[in-house]
Amino acid sequence: MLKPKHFFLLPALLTLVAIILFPLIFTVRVSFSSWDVYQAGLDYIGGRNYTRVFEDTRFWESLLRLSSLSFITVTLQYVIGFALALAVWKQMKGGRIFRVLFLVPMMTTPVVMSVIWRTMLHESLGPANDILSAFGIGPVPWLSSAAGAFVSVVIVEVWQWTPFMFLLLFAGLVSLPREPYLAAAIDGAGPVRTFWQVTFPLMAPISIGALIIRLIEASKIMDTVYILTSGGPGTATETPSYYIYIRGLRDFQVGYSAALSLTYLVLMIITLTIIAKLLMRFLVGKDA
Amino acid sequence: MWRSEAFIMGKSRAVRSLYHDAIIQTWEETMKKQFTGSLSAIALAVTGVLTAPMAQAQDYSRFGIDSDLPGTCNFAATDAKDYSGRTLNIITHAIPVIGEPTALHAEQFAELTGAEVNVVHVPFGDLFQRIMIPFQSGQNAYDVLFYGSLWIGDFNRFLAPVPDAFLNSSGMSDVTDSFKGVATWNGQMIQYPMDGDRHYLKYRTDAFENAELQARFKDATGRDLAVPETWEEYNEVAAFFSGFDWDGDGEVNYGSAEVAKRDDLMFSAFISRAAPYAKHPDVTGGFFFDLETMEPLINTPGFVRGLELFVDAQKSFPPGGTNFGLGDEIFSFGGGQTLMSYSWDDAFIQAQQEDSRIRDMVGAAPLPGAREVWNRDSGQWDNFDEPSLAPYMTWGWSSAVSDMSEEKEMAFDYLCFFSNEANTFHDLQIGRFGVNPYRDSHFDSGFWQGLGWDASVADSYVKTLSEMELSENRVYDLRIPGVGQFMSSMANGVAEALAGQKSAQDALDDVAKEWAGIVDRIGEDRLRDAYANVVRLEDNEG
Amino acid sequence: MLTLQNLTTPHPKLPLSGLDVTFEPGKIYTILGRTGAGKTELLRTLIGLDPIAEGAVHLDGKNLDRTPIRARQMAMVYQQFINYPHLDVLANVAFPLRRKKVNKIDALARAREALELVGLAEFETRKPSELSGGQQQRVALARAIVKHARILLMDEPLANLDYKLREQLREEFPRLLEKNSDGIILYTTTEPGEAMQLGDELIVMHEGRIVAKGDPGELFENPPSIEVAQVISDPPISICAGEVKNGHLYFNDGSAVDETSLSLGADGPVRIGIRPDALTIGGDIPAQVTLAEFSGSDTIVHLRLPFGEAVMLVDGIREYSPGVKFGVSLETSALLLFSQAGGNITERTG
Amino acid sequence: MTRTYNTIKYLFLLAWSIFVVFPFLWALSTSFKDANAVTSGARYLPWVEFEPSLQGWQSLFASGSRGINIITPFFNSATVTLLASVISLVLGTLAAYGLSRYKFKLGFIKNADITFFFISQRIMPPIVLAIPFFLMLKEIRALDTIAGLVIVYIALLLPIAVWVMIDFFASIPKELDEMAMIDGCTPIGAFFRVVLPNSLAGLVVAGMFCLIFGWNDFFFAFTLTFTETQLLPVAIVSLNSSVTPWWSLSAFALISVTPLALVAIVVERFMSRGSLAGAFR
Repeated sequence: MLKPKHFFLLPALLTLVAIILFPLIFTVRVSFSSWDVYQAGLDYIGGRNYTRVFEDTRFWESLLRLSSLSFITVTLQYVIGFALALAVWKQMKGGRIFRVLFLVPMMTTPVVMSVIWRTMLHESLGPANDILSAFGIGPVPWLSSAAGAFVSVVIVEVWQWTPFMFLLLFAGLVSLPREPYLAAAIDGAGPVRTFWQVTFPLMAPISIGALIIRLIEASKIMDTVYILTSGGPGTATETPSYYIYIRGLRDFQVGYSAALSLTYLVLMIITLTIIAKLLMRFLVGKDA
Repeated sequence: MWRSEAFIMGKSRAVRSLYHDAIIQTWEETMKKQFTGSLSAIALAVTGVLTAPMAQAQDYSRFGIDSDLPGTCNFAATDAKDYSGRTLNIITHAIPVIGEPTALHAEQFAELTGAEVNVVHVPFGDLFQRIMIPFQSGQNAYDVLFYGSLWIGDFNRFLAPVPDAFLNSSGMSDVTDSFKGVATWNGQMIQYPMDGDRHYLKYRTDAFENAELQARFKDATGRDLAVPETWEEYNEVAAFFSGFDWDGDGEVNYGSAEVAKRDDLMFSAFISRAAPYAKHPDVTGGFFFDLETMEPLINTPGFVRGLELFVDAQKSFPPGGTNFGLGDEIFSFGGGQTLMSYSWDDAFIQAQQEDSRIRDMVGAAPLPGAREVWNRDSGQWDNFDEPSLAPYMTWGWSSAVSDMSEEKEMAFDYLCFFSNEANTFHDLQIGRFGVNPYRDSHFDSGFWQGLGWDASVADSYVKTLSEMELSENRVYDLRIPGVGQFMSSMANGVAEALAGQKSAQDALDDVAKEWAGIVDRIGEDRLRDAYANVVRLEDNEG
Repeated sequence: MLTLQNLTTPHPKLPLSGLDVTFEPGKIYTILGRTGAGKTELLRTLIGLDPIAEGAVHLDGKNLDRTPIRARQMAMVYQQFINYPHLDVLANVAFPLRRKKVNKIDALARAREALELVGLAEFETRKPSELSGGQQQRVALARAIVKHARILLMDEPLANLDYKLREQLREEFPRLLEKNSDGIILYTTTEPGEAMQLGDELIVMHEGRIVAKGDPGELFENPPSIEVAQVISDPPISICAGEVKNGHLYFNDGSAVDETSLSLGADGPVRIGIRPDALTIGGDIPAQVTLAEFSGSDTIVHLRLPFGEAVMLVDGIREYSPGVKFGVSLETSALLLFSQAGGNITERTG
Repeated sequence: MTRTYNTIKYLFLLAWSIFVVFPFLWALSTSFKDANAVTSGARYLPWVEFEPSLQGWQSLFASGSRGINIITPFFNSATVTLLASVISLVLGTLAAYGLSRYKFKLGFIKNADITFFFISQRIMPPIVLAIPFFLMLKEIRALDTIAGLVIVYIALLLPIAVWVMIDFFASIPKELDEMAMIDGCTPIGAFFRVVLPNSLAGLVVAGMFCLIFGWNDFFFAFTLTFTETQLLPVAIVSLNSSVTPWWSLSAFALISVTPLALVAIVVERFMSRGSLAGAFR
């Protein structure tokens, strides 16, 4: 029976299912086929693609790389975003300009901004090394060493997405209730203690939401890697989605890339669920 | 005779801004005047008889050409066709390389024939999938395709053969044999040649001819400074010229700019480097594979040697050089940062731009060769007194018409128009267009001197290119199904070696393993059939 | 007439269990109980916001289970000040009328009237967020009464107001509710005083059940059980253990209660209820202050007595530091006796 | 103490601002360069350090072969993004409201699972869906059309709208909609008459995210169109030939950021008013 609640949920749910169902089923089906550049078709080759995934060290290495990459970038984004939000939280001179400014990087097209960053990090023509050389540093091998490339990707990701954290955390801060702060002030708590005892716990729910969403988005990291480093040097910055892209669209191994994707999807869902639960436990102190 | 590119471009820009208004007024009149003429031309076109119509005193200079030249698909002949109300969809490379001439000639074609021509520009890295997805799913997306000729192994099933009328066209008969070979699959021409590409060595003549530097080089190495003839020499010269400001412009210079970024055509840089060591003039039956067994040869000593030298060359790269894409390489050499570079014409042409700081300070030479070449028949290194060269006819741009197209006739007309005599000569002059010599008439030093090049530069350029045409030891791309997989696997192995993650031998051993896997998946016989096409070209049987 | 039959709800934490009660028009029912006793749940179930597991709600004999909320002819005032933030005060009050298709002019006129009644006439163009808490609650009240609903539900409407406003609004209630006097008014509160003052009839709830229903004064005088006794008085009645032995009442420290107005039953343990005003300062029962707090103009002193803990009500604001000792006396005629099970066994002679 | 704290704070803000702004300034400078200015090392000031050229900007507004004309792609992008965002916002808001106010149960599937289903759509890397989407749009003849892209973008944006709005509705006391129902609204009426008008802040944020992710998507716009329906990011890569045109890309970066920078100003308004996370606290 159709109730009002169905009126709310069903349009979106059915729309999404309608759009996503075919691609999803297709992907599952194609992952059991040998669809490749030389032959498009849904033959059945059993789990061969999955066996291959299992043996594909390049894929598993990219997963490991992704976990450190996303952990580092998201943590940095969170810490910096939080610090920025705290800094412009209270009424201050020029606060508006700062706040608008801090939002802008998020609004830019990653593909295009990565190109700009690439020009900035260009080791002989870009300003990054030019400016550092004024301090007697460098030339830093931004994109041609494994560590440099990793750091470059982190820098660009932090630049692009810290605004996201900033936005959510600032919005959260502004809406915090006043009473706990009065209580803390009465208790004579200093700013540091107030932060840890009042602000941080109150911000826990919004922090979790922001962290999870950023983790989801960061795990798909692709544009930045594609433009900045093409996964290199060697495979030093290759992430799973970039690897799937190479297998799927560059090599055109449609079947195999579907198997890679589904493996990746399952792993991500499991990992993110666990992370969400852990975050809940650490930040809120209860189970999700 | 030929004016400098900048002059012509300057003129064409001015003309362009004027002609837009003028054209609209005159167009209708022209249409009316030529109505009867057009009709007969259509009749001719429809019956498939493609002859140059009577030379009319028509002025086509508004299109940025000096004058219409005789030829099957010249402006007058195209003008005579009427495709109004019909649409041509074209996919091509990004602007400007190939993309700009595609769009330019599409505009002209639309104006001349009344067709609606849509052009989409795609960066190289994604061109393959943009063409392949519609092919595989049976979607008629594009009529005309511009792409890397190496993909013929994957695309051949989806392409329309070039009709006889076009095979006999004036432009086609002038195409060199090797580029006709590039366009041919199983004896049938299915690509429409419109570009000729190859790798060759570019170097700074001002450095090589500098007496002080020559002396210093001699002191340091005990050898006379000369344009390198082997890759060992290349590395040695490059290393010497790295890290100091030898051209006195205040910026530190380096020895070598190479395409070393994994997914950015680095595979062809590696093949250029490895070819002379791995391609033995007396050994037939396959360069990448043993045609009989379809065993990968990618980890044989010749390739390993090539990779070791590639790894070694990194010390002469400018900062960031190990992550250089083609664009960076062009900027680096064309901008005067490095002594040598080897890849397509772009860097050379960039250096020869009129406003370039190093104009006429560059020379072209064949790619270095090897004095030791691996002979896989005998399983040992053979010594050569004169370095053995193995010119790599690295993939050039090619064009084709989709077999699904419902406008094949118009599509071929467009391609024929694209490469008509006037257009080709116009396009060759503009470096950024990326259209490079591919017809016998293009190998003429006078033509390039007409662009304002020094005679010596033009001579070395033409000589280098035409010698490649004559070589009997050429290497072609791996034009077989799944070439993308093979090349990306190889590029990945090379990148790992370059990054020091693996030794050259280990990296290539792993590539060979992957290649064997790909052969298994795609099917040995299917690949052998395709590869035979390549081997025939390499063994000069094609 | 609103009848609940064996009303039981599936609420995971505070289910109502087996409520049987009838409410009659023209009366104000005050529902008294501690937080968590199920008062809010009762109102929410009546109005249809929370589901019913068993039993039924009948209005004039008609089962309401199929009646959507909007058609139940009920109005509600929440403990939180719920108004529509995007509407101004006048539009807020007119909102329910407009939903009932009353034409705009009439609706606004009636809304103004209601605002007049609650004393907010001059604020009609403000947004609720621009009003004080008390004013916001007056708006909510105006919106509830403007409908002339058959049933008006008020869920601790004063709980979130400070003392003064609470007093003020409470005194106004009879006047404000006059218009609804032909309907049923259910009014929940945790404050016995409020319940006594406003209610025509008092219902005491405890842990999802109705534990008493009746005349407020009577229930106060003679609470039927410990549960009722504890909520019906503020500060609450203290309960101490005791024993009846040989016709005499003893506290568990052995001290005897010499009171003839109580008739005692059989020997055995009993529980003795001490009203807060039964204790007065000055006497020979040694007492030690454990806590003193102010409630309005009174002081509530928590004492440790030889026979247990008890609460004493002292007029006026007085400072008593914890630990202070003094003697108190006990007005034994006001004692209540309960059985071990909690039933009231107080019998008075004469 | 406070002085030091303030100094540190302003230094931090300043440092971050420079970090944020620098790429734009660099892009601004680069957009006026040509190949010569680019290849002669890092140069910052036009006229002083290099001779400015309009090449980059011209290539974005030139027609046909001389560059790309980004006017049409700009409007295509705007149309697709706006349509997809509005539809996603409408559907997503309704769904989020349903999920935040009602309990759904279908077998073992409960609210949290449905919410997760929505959000999990964002976990899938877009590459995976390129070919299936292509085939799907081919079937419904929506390849290379605005409509086709809108359909795909809805799948991309709907999860974002749902996620933001669920959080937002959680901050609106449910008593508000109950009150509306008591006051005579149907459940649906309560949503439209009372909840929605008080959700502007949430809608702004959700809308902003939809616009950002829609406007900046490159991948689908790229794979699912041929020649007719070019979107902005796809148009710009038309210029990314073997020579990366630093100048055109820089000019483009500045153009493409403008519309959304205006969004940033709007969002900041709401953000500072404290009305984003909890309009009622």
